[in-house]
Amino acid sequence: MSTSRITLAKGLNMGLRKAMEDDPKVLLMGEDVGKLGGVFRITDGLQKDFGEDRVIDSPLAESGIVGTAVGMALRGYRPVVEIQFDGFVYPAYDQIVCQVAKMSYRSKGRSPMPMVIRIPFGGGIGAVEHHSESPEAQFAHTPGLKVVACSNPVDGYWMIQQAIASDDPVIFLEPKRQYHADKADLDDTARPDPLFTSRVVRAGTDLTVLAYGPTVKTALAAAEAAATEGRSLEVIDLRTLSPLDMGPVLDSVRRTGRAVITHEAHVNLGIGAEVAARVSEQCFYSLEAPVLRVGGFDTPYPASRIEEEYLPDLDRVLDAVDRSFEF
Amino acid sequence: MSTSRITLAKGLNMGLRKAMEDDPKVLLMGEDVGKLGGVFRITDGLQKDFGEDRVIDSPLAESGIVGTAVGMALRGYRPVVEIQFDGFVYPAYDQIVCQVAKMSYRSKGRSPMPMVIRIPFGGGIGAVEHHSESPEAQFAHTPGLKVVACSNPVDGYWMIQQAIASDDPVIFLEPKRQYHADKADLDDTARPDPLFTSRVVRAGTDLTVLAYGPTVKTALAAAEAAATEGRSLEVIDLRTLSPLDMGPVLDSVRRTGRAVITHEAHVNLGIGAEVAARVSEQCFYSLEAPVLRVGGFDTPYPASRIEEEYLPDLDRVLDAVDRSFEF
Amino acid sequence: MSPTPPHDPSFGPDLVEVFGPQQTDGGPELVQLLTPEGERVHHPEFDLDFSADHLRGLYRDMVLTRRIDTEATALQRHGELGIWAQLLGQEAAQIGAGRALRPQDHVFPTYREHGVAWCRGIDPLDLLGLFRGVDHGAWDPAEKHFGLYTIVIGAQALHATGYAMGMQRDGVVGTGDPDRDAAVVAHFGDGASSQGDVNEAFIFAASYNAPVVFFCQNNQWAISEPIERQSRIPLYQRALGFGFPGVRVDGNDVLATYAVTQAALQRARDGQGPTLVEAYTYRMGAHTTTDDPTRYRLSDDVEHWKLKDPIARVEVYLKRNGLVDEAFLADLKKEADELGHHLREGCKALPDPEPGAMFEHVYAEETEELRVQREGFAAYHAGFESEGAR
Amino acid sequence: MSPTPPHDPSFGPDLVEVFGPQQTDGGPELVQLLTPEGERVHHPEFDLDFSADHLRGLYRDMVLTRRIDTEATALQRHGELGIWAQLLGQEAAQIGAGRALRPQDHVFPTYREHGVAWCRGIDPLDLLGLFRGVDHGAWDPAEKHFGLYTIVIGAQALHATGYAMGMQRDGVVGTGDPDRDAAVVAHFGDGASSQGDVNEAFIFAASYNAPVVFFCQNNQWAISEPIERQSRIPLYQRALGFGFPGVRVDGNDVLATYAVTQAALQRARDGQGPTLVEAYTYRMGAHTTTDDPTRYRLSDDVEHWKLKDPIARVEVYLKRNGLVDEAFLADLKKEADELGHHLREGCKALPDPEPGAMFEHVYAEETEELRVQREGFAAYHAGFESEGAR
Ligand SMILES: Cc1ncc(C[n+]2csc(CCOP(=O)(O)OP(=O)(O)O)c2C)c(N)n1
Ligand SMILES: Cc1ncc(C[n+]2csc(CCOP(=O)(O)OP(=O)(O)O)c2C)c(N)n1
Ligand SMILES: [Mg+2]
Ligand SMILES: [Mg+2]
Repeated sequence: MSTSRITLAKGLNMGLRKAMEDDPKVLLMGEDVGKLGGVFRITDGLQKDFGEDRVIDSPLAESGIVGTAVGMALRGYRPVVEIQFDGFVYPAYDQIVCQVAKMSYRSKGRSPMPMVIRIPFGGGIGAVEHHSESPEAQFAHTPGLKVVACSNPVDGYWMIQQAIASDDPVIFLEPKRQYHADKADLDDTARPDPLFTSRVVRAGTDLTVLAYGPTVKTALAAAEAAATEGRSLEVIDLRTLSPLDMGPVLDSVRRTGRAVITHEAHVNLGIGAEVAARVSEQCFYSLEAPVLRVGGFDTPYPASRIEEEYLPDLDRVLDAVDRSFEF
Repeated sequence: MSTSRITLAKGLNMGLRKAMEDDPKVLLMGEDVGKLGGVFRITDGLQKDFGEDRVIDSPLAESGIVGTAVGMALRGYRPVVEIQFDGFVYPAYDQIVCQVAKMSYRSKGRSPMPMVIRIPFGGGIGAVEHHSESPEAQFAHTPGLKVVACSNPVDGYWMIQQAIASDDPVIFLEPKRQYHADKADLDDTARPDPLFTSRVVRAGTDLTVLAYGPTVKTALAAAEAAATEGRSLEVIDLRTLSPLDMGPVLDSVRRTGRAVITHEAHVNLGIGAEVAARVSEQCFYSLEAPVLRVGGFDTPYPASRIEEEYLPDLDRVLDAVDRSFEF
Repeated sequence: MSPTPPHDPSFGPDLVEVFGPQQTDGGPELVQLLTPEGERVHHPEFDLDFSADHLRGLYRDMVLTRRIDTEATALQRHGELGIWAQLLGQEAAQIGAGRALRPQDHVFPTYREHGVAWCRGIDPLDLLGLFRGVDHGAWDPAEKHFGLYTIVIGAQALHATGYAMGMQRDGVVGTGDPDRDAAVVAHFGDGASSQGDVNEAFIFAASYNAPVVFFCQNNQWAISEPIERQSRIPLYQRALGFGFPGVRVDGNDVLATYAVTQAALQRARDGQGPTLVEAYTYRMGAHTTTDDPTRYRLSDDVEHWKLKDPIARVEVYLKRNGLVDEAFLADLKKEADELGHHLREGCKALPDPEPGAMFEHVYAEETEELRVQREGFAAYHAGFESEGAR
Repeated sequence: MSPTPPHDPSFGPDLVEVFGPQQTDGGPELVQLLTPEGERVHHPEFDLDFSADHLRGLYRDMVLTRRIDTEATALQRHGELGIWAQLLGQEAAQIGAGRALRPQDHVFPTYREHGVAWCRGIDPLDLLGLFRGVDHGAWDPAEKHFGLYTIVIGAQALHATGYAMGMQRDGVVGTGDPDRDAAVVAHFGDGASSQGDVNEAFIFAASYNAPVVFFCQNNQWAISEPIERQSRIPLYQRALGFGFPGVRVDGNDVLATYAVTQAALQRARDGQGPTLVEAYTYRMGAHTTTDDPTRYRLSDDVEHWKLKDPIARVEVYLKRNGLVDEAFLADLKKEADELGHHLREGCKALPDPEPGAMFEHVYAEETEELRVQREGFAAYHAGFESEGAR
């Protein structure tokens, strides 16, 4: 086909449509995904075109949604579940952690769980409490789940299709504040990177900045700003959080000797902790400074009028870069 | 009073009894905590002595237990909730993470949550699936919760009382395979260490082993074995997982230059990740080797006949010690 | 081993009678004391004599509540609030429920209970902070006997039940002393009735006979999903399966809602346990100010419900019976205007929190690590300010 | 603003009738076809003609199921199993439910459904692995149309509902073709009825009219907690509040359980939606082999229920009506002994998994990081073995 200029929301919508066209076993399910097209309109128009049997408005119960999706997967379907907001995934946590994650293992592979759980995540949209959470570390700590985060429209289009095609359950994180933000050119004849890979999105030599989801944009902006001060930052979009694709990360840090990782989730036991632990172990002799972490503070998500102070931003990333160079 | 020789189960039982005697607002609640005294008998005899209004057998619903406990705490009570097994805390996860953890914050301190959630955790008892989990990292990642783990009978007695006295919600982890294992002398006139502190349980000079809950015993055994080979390991019982009490840890690692941390939870994003990240940052110039982690593998908990291969043991700890010295 | 049976027994009529079609007008079981046309009707179980003062009071409450709602909606349109959850059309349900409370009763609201908050004496300005993004609720729940708005659907139903269990332990249930006996109201919506937590609350409340009234405003919609997605039978009947009574009341009839809630509360205070009250009403506005209901519902339905306006019927009744005069109405208008002014000016003046406030009250006892983060942030911030922006 | 009402309306009798006392013998609503004394009785809704073959078959199933249970219990006592969940007393409930299935139906069991597993053709030896600790279930759920045992209470009720929704989408519901139309059975206990997941399953099943039979074995106990803690009214009535039928059947009566389940399944296969079947029975043994019921229940109760033994009544009926002879009984005894032998020998021979097996099937597509861990473990293990123990 051809090139189109799309938002992340559009990319996801197109990707879902493509996956549903390609495989009649793909079903969507969630609150308000039907006529409304979801509160973010990611499923816009899909119920109209694929019918109520394939785009299923559910009762208001997240455990029910994921639990019935488990049953549908056992029957041979490939359910794609939408959690309306990050903060509302927790009622489904038991089903995700004890059932979805373990089904392949306990059945010795006889009952795979090809399920995608889409979660709009992160802050920055001025929302009330429970609408700006970053729950990824909790899922990444759970063997049996795979966890990915897209950061841009083109990845949105490809990654959602790849996640649906995967025979493993995938927690699919979508940076909600990017949904309708920037546009990018999609060439839908291109060959996408494999799903579970990280990607260097800006080359650099002095320090490696690691990011995913909403903070990729922040990291790129920081690199841009640092360049004006003569510092060359390499930026890696992790894309996959479990498994981590450490190859590009280790390569980069071995070259730069310094790393900063940034995410919106709380620093304490966030993805940054794991990355820091691994980099520290595997680049022990290359590191000129410890891996520094810039994340949400270890407080509940604050009232939205001060969320910009809470969220990692360009300045806090640059501050960490400075601190790294002070070692 | 006087000295008695007690198991961990007995220490917890005595501690609960003492807390209930001291404060009429303390209530116990959970499945089978009444006549049965809990499946591990930790609440043995308490309903008989304090009545059904204070030791409450609940319907079979963990979200219901924690959710109603929130209401009781708002009414001025100090509920102590028993989760029957680690793997069954997840139905209550939403209430814990979204309600218990955030109540003080969102109410600007007007509605504190003095609640203790007791969780028998960890493996090694030959149980079927969902009975040997180590969910601590997920709670430690949640601001607003405090998370502690006891490792021995005397700590069990004191720590449960301190947790109940705390005005903050405390996830209280009890290493179930130690419940009826070793005995220790309790002097109930002693002055216990504060709750949120780590403790050096064996002094050493060559390498620091960090552990908590069930792995403290493993770490001590490893230190004993290493001593015969002429290696002096310092062992720290972390006791508190959120907050972490880094003081004794950093002191120790700055002296020894090497650290190994061991827990039963999955290595990926386990407590060890956070400790490794912090130690790497704060002891950057003292470390002679990266912090090495010995934990449960990143698989679901396996069938119990091979759980001993899954769990960190003396040999795997010593192997990590060897690897540390190879750096 | 599995022979075909000689005949296929089917389930008798008593097993399927619950499958009645959804009654569009609430059905015969709807408790009503004032018709949409403003006619006072009577009910064999739930009836009350309302004094003129009482009626005027309820009317005033509804008028002012609607004003709060329209002002807040406008404030959102003007960018002063991030979002607003309108209650348009649900005034009677909330005022009826709110005024049936005694001071010692305790309420657990959702994000839409502005009318109940009004009855609890909360300055409506205090409701705006959450929607403006300056706090998560500005009142003291213990002082006002009114919890913070709960956004996670259904969670508060369990809190309410636990709180009611606390009341039982405090000996304030069934003593016969009207100033002592207390009960709890748990508010939630039709959509919330599907959440595990709400159903578990039913179980705990029934099991412990807790003094709690489950007050469900069935406004027919959970965002874009109609009530039929949540239940194929009238919601009030859910309670029967858990072993306690359910009542469907006309939620657009403030008198009936008052009477039914009052009775349910008294039952709870007396130690007779929980009740489910289904206030049958309609969400006249959007789910919130960010919602666009034209995508999923017919304007015809909305028009139909306009005829059942909860305020208009009381007004008709009051006027027809000479219970209000021009002076009363003029005073009320003035009071509403002042309230509007208070909200508009007050909202704009609501201060943003200090950035450092985000570190406060995470714990009753701050941790050392959080202190370090807080101080680090303060230092960073200070340095940043002295340095100027990069 | 809140005047005292002139009279306190109370809730009418129709609102409280559900508060009947728990009927100790299951109450008049109990569907029964064979009394504890072995007398065949009839029921207006649920009745069937059972052929002699069918009756003998059900009897044989129960006898062998009980044998499985006693053998496994003994194996646990001898240290061959870590734990065992006995079904003693629940044979009729399980065989009745299990034999009502057609091959294309699908079952979601708890940890106690050994009798249903038997009906699904699963080698009982395959049930032991979970309890011995060598696996989490050895059969292929898709092949046997029987899920793995679910230990997290209630979780499987949702899986069953979703599976049934899948059947709807596959067009195997309501076609009228008996070999095609299919349904699902979700098993759970009385305690499980309190879990949010089970109640959400009711909601989803009702909302989508899913072909699922919720089969609740009310064995009166959830470990140490009596049924009264979970529900103050008969459990089957729970369904009515969700808008689908509930039936209480004598769970110690294999004929009645068969008939009721069969009817409920047919209803589901026909596209008429879910049913809750409450099989009223009793847990004659301990919760599991690690439980000590003397701490919390009276032996009198157990004695009382012994008189209702599910196997004895069929035996009496068969003998009284000359439907079994000595040869049949001797054959059955031999068959049971062989089964016992098979279990004892088989269990001891069950191999422990290879340690490395713990890394298998975590994912359909193994991750690079897990491969590294697996290989690291293998190398460590190999090195360790060549080195000898420290
Ligand atoms: C657990 C959870 N899931 C999803 C949401 C998102 N959400 C907010 S309001 C709402 C609909 C609520 O409907 P209802 O209970 O009928 O109350 P109403 O808004 O009509 O007053 C949804 C799905 C939420 N707040 N919490
Ligand atoms: C979510 C969860 N909570 C607690 C447990 C522990 N547990 C195992 S069986 C059981 C009682 C179950 O009672 P019931 O549902 O009546 O089934 P029964 O054992 O009587 O067959 C409990 C509490 C569990 N397995 N899962
Ligand atoms: Mg609604
Ligand atoms: Mg039971």
